Amino acid sequence: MSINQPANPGVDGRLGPDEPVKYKGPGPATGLDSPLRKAVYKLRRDRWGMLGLAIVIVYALIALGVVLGLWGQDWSSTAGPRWAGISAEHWLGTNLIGQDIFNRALYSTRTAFEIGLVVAILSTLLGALLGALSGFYAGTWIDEIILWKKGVLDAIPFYLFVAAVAFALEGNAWAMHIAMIATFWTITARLVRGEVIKLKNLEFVEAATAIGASRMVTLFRHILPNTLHILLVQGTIVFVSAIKSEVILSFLGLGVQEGTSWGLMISESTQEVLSGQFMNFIVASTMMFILVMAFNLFSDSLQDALDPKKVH
Amino acid sequence: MNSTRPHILFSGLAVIAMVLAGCSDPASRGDPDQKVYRHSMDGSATSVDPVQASTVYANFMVNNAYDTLYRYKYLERPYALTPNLARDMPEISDDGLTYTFRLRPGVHYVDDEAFPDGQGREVVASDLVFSLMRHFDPEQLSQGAWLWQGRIEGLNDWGEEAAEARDAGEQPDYDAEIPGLQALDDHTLQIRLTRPYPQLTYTLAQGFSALVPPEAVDHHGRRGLQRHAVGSGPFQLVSFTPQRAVFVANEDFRDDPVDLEYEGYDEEVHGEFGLEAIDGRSPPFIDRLEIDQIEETSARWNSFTAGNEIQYSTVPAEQAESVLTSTDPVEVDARYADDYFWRASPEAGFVYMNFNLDDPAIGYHEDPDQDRANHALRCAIRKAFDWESRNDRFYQGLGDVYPGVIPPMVDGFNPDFPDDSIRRDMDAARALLEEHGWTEDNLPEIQYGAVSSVTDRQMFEQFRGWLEELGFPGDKVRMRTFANFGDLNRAIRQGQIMSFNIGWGLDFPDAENTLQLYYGPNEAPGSNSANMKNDEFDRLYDESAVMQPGPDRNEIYNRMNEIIVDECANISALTRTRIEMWHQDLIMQPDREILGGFFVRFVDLIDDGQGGEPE
Amino acid sequence: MNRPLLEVDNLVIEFETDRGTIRAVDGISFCVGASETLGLVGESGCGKSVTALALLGLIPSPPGRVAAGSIRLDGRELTGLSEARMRKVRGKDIAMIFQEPMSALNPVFTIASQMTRVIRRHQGLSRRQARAAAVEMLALTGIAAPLRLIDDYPHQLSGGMRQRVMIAMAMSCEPKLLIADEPTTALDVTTQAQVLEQILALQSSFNTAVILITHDLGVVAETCSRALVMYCGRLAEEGTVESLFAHPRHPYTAGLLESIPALQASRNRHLPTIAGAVPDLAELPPGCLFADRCPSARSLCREEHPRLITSGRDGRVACHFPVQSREAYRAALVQWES
Amino acid sequence: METLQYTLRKLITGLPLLFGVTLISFALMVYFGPDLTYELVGKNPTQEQIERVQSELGYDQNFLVRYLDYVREIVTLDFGQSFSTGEPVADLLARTVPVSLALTLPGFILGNLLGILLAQIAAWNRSGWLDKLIMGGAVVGMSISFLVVIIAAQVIFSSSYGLNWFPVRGWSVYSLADYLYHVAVPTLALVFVSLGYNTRFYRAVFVEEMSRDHIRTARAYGTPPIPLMLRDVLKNSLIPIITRIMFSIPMIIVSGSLLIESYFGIPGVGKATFDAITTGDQPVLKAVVSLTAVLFVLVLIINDILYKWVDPRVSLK
Repeated sequence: MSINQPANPGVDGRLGPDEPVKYKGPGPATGLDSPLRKAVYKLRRDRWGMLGLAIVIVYALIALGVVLGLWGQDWSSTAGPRWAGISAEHWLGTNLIGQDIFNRALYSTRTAFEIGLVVAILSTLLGALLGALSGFYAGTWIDEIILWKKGVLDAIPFYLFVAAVAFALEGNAWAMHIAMIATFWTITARLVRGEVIKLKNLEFVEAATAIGASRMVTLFRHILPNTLHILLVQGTIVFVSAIKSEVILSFLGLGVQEGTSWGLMISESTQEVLSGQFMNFIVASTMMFILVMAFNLFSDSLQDALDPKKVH
Repeated sequence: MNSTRPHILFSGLAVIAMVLAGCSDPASRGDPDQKVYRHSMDGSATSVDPVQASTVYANFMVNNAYDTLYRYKYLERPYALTPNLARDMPEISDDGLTYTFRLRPGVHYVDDEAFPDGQGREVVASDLVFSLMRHFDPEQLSQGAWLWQGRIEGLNDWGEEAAEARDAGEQPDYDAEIPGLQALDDHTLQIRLTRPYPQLTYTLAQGFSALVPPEAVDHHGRRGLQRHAVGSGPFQLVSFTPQRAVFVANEDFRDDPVDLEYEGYDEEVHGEFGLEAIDGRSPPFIDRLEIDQIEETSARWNSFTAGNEIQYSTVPAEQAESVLTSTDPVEVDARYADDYFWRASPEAGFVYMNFNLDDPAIGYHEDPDQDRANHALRCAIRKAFDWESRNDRFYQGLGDVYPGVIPPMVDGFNPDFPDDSIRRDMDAARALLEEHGWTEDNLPEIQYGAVSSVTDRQMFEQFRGWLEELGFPGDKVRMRTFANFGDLNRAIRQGQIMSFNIGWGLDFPDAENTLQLYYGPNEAPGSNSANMKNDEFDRLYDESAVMQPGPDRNEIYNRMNEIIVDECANISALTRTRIEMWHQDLIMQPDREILGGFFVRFVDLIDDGQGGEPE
Repeated sequence: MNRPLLEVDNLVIEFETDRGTIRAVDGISFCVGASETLGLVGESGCGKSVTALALLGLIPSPPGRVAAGSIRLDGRELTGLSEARMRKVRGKDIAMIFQEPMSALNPVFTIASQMTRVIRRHQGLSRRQARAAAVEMLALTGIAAPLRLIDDYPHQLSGGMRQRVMIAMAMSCEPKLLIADEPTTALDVTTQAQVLEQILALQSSFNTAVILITHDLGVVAETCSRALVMYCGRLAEEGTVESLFAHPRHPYTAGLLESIPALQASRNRHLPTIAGAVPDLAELPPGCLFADRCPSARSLCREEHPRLITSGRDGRVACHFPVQSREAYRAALVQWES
Repeated sequence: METLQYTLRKLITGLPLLFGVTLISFALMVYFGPDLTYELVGKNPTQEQIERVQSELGYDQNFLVRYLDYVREIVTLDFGQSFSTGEPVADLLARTVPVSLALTLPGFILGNLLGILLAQIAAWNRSGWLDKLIMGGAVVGMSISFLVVIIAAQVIFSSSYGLNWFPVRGWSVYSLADYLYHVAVPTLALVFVSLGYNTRFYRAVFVEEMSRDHIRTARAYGTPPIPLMLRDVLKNSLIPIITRIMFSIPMIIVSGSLLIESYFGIPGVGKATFDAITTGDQPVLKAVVSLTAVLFVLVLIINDILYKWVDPRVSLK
């Protein structure tokens, strides 16, 4: 046994057993030939998953609207009174310094998507790249180094690592993103590595090698695309993890540095709830809960649809 | 599979053992017959060594474990000095350069293994010589050397020799004779200054100047003294962690009966606290002093209101809403006023915002026109600053806002100082910008440095809101966040931050201590973090620095204050007010300020044998 | 003939899948007499293992369920039985041996632990007695030194040994019916024969009825008196082993027989397999399910589902146009292929 | 003997991990970490004083020298005293680690036990309404931020706006009653937040295990549900369970629950470490980092030994 154990239950705890087995129903499947079409078909039949997707799309539209300047622009104005209640002017009241909570919640949607997308895309790409290299060169020094890096990162407590990165970067606005990307890739890499090791012994890969495709072409043209289902699912999981981590990091003062976010709103609320001011807390945590929940539902059904071995 | 049982049993025991180990030490609860005062502080002292007594918290520890030549009177406000270890106030030569101090004879250090026979020896004048020299020994990492830097004849030279010795790996020569710092005999000390320094006596009331016996430094080392004290103060330190300090009364503390009237007792102000009980008796009155250092406001408040834990606390900001019924004047809700004594006490210091005048975008500029425009810009920003709102949102409306940097609690405060620098006037601000050709397009980006915490961020966003009203585009007001105060402090001290909020705690009740914040030679990395360099100001500072207190000096102070305001070097100032509360079985008037830390020796408890609440 | 030990009547087993409900077993009826050995033959996926699990009430539910039919053991209805009562049947009245001796035993418990648990549960013996019974049973299955291996873990034994342990465990409560699901498939040839012999020997000494599930007609020929042939969850043909081998009536049976190498007269002839694939259970065609692979299928076969008809003395077959003889089938096959 | 040899071998192979963890942490936390200088120099320092402090703090040395110093400290297990408080690092750890353990263990144990229990119920009722209910609850639990759980728990249980049963914050524990009083709300929050993840994870493990042939065998021989789930399924699932639990242990010991400790103002090791990072208290950081690395290697070893203990097929090669 090596240090390459499923070692990081921290990020989302979804490390399943290595080889989940589904019930093998009688009769081989025919009819739907393309796995992708089949996945889309399955996905569309999953009501909860579709509900999740619909909610995610609504949020994405909200975020897009903020980017386009349609709404949520007045998030920083301090013109309102302190801790105003719900009114026509301030739909969800104001915070300590008179900022409109509704506008801040909308603007935070954009922040959440920015963090989620940046971290999900980059960490998944990094995980795919390193996982693929590690799997393709399994047993060589390349693999060893990548495994070592993974082991080391898994061994450092997550929040301490992020804090250290944030301080090392002296409050840089991207410190949080960088720290998350630097830790979240390990799970993706582990999954991709396993898949690549399996795939590289399959016929079509051997065939590709036989017709003289270079190793890199084989890896990136023939093997990596076949790990797409892992990458998609991991992407959604990382997205959720990133949004959730942001809240905690913002509370610790390591999170969002420009603009505002649900995490910052919830952090503000930590100083308010004991004085009986709950608006910031309720609005931000509800907005976030719905998005995370929707993403979780979507992620689950995506996993069901894409991964034939998924345990139901 | 039988073997699993012992395993489970074992792990169960292990868990219980760990849980119990996680419990704090209950032994400190003490004997019920003792008078115990359980104080709380809102921050942690990081050291009890006088050379590092730079914070309120550390000073509090040092004041109680060690002796200083002078202290502040218990009740008199504004703060007034009185002899402590010294027999009387110093004799000062006519040129103001030579100070002669006479120490009380017969004062002893507490017993400690540092002394040859374990018995505390007498405190002598050469101990103060040694204690001040320590500040100039680089190995000791003094945080207080700046108080005497270049002031005492020969002390700086000795410091350089000490540094050379340390670099060579040798001990510096603490027996060397320093012309300006001499023990004439065991009880007489003479200090000769390089130039007059009227604040010298004040510095000898600071924890930095507490008397440490050389034996203690030899025996415990600098590191040892961070957590262990060998002093002659009213209390003896028993144990110290960053969470809790425990003292017991110093049995041999000198006989020094309290003259309540001399200490500044005023029936009207102090009448309800029962202080007459200590008149004529000799401190300390309590047997044991426990100080819980609890940064968590709610934990402190809970512990205080629980009744049997800490007996003193300040009211946390988030509780102010429910504790206070009015902020002007301060009124406490009967639920609390019935159970506790309380006092609204202004801090000995203030918060303010500085502009970095070395930054050409907002500060001094070679081009006179640009220089004037920058000046106008600073003044406009100051006019846009809404002190009322700042006070209301962040200080529960309890703060005291005044122009300039001379706070009300020091001599030299001018109540008639024009207050237009703290009055918000958006029209005038906009007009000023327009007059100097500032437009949305050519306004510079305002960078604001702060620690990444919720409150700092909200303060910034409030500030940005005001600037937006003034006409700044929102993206031209940016916060540069720092992960911790240390990094922010470094950036400020290196002149990298354009504007920032900061606070100042008085080291002594003299406006010199705050005016030096704008004295040119104190520029970065010194405490002149605005990097103001004004020739007239510097000249006046030099002039006033050698003057004894009095109306003449106050006039100069007033002029200097005007210069700061005219330069628009800062936006100032607000002195915060804290509500202090204590249990009614205590006989005391507490004071959490660095100047007031001497009060604990005067604390007594109503002795009803039960330790319960009084009538 | 006495009342049969096991009567299965019109058993229907359905599974819910992503693509709708499928019938894994569709209306099967059969009997097993006391101490009889019945072969259950078919390709993998034809429903034979599902049938066996149904006898034990172990259809994974959901997604599966016994939709209709009855299973009676000694005249006692098992289908409606509560889970708790059914557990008393499992291992005691009906025991089962599985295909994979590698995985069918729990890897983290010793042989002794696994066997004594079964024995104690059904016979109420003490730990010590149960252990003695287990040792005795292992000896009966031809394990030379049972005391040596009883405290071993399954992975320490060879495949043949493990299957013997499995048999010992099955027989330890002297069940009335033993279901052996492909008991020899995973073993090498020499071991196969030994294991089969062991089952038969124990069967006769304990008077147990056996259902032998296999895809290997050779095994059936050697061990069984009667056999059922299943195809796509339905009964294709039933009969005594002699008549099935001599006169297969269903083209599927005939096809299976043709594909047994050992029974081929001439070894250099090419070995016929049954062409085509099993139909998708979710989208079953009307008519005979074997029609697409059948050399003698006619239009009727694609329209109407054939019903079971009696054939011979006590055989049954579900075919519109039963095979007349093996030669006739071969001829039809040659013609169909070309 | 086999175990001992294995342990020694494994310790040696753990060296690269030790090296990596200490190097990365050292670089991030210590070398590029916060600068304590200006905390220590006083109000109007001279340039020499600043340099003196920097040299005292070791900032003037190059990376390699400082790292090697660090390695020497690890080998001699002498990390000296905290820069900020002068407290010996060993004392600091001895004071804070037990608090963290006492704080997080009940929640950790309960969270895992309840997770296993719920997962067993869900797995046994797979696809039934109970399963759907439990798994639906798990998704909801997973979707709520830890911080939100903590705030909500505090408002509900510890504030005058809720039940006001427990202390808002703090940790003044002198007796078992005090302990239960202070640990209740943190435990509740910890259990709530971990339960969703745990249940999902364990259910997946159990469901997979239940599809194994030997479980079918056990059922075919009449094993009742409770022994089946608690003995056959659980024991065979122990490897992923042990892995998950074991690898959480270094995190618990070293970082406790940073969030709980920060929010409830509890002087545990997580808070102490975090404070050390924010203030640049190098001796504390160095000790904690090496403790983490060593614990991690130990966990790897113990983990493998436990594998062997629960699964006779595993050999320590």
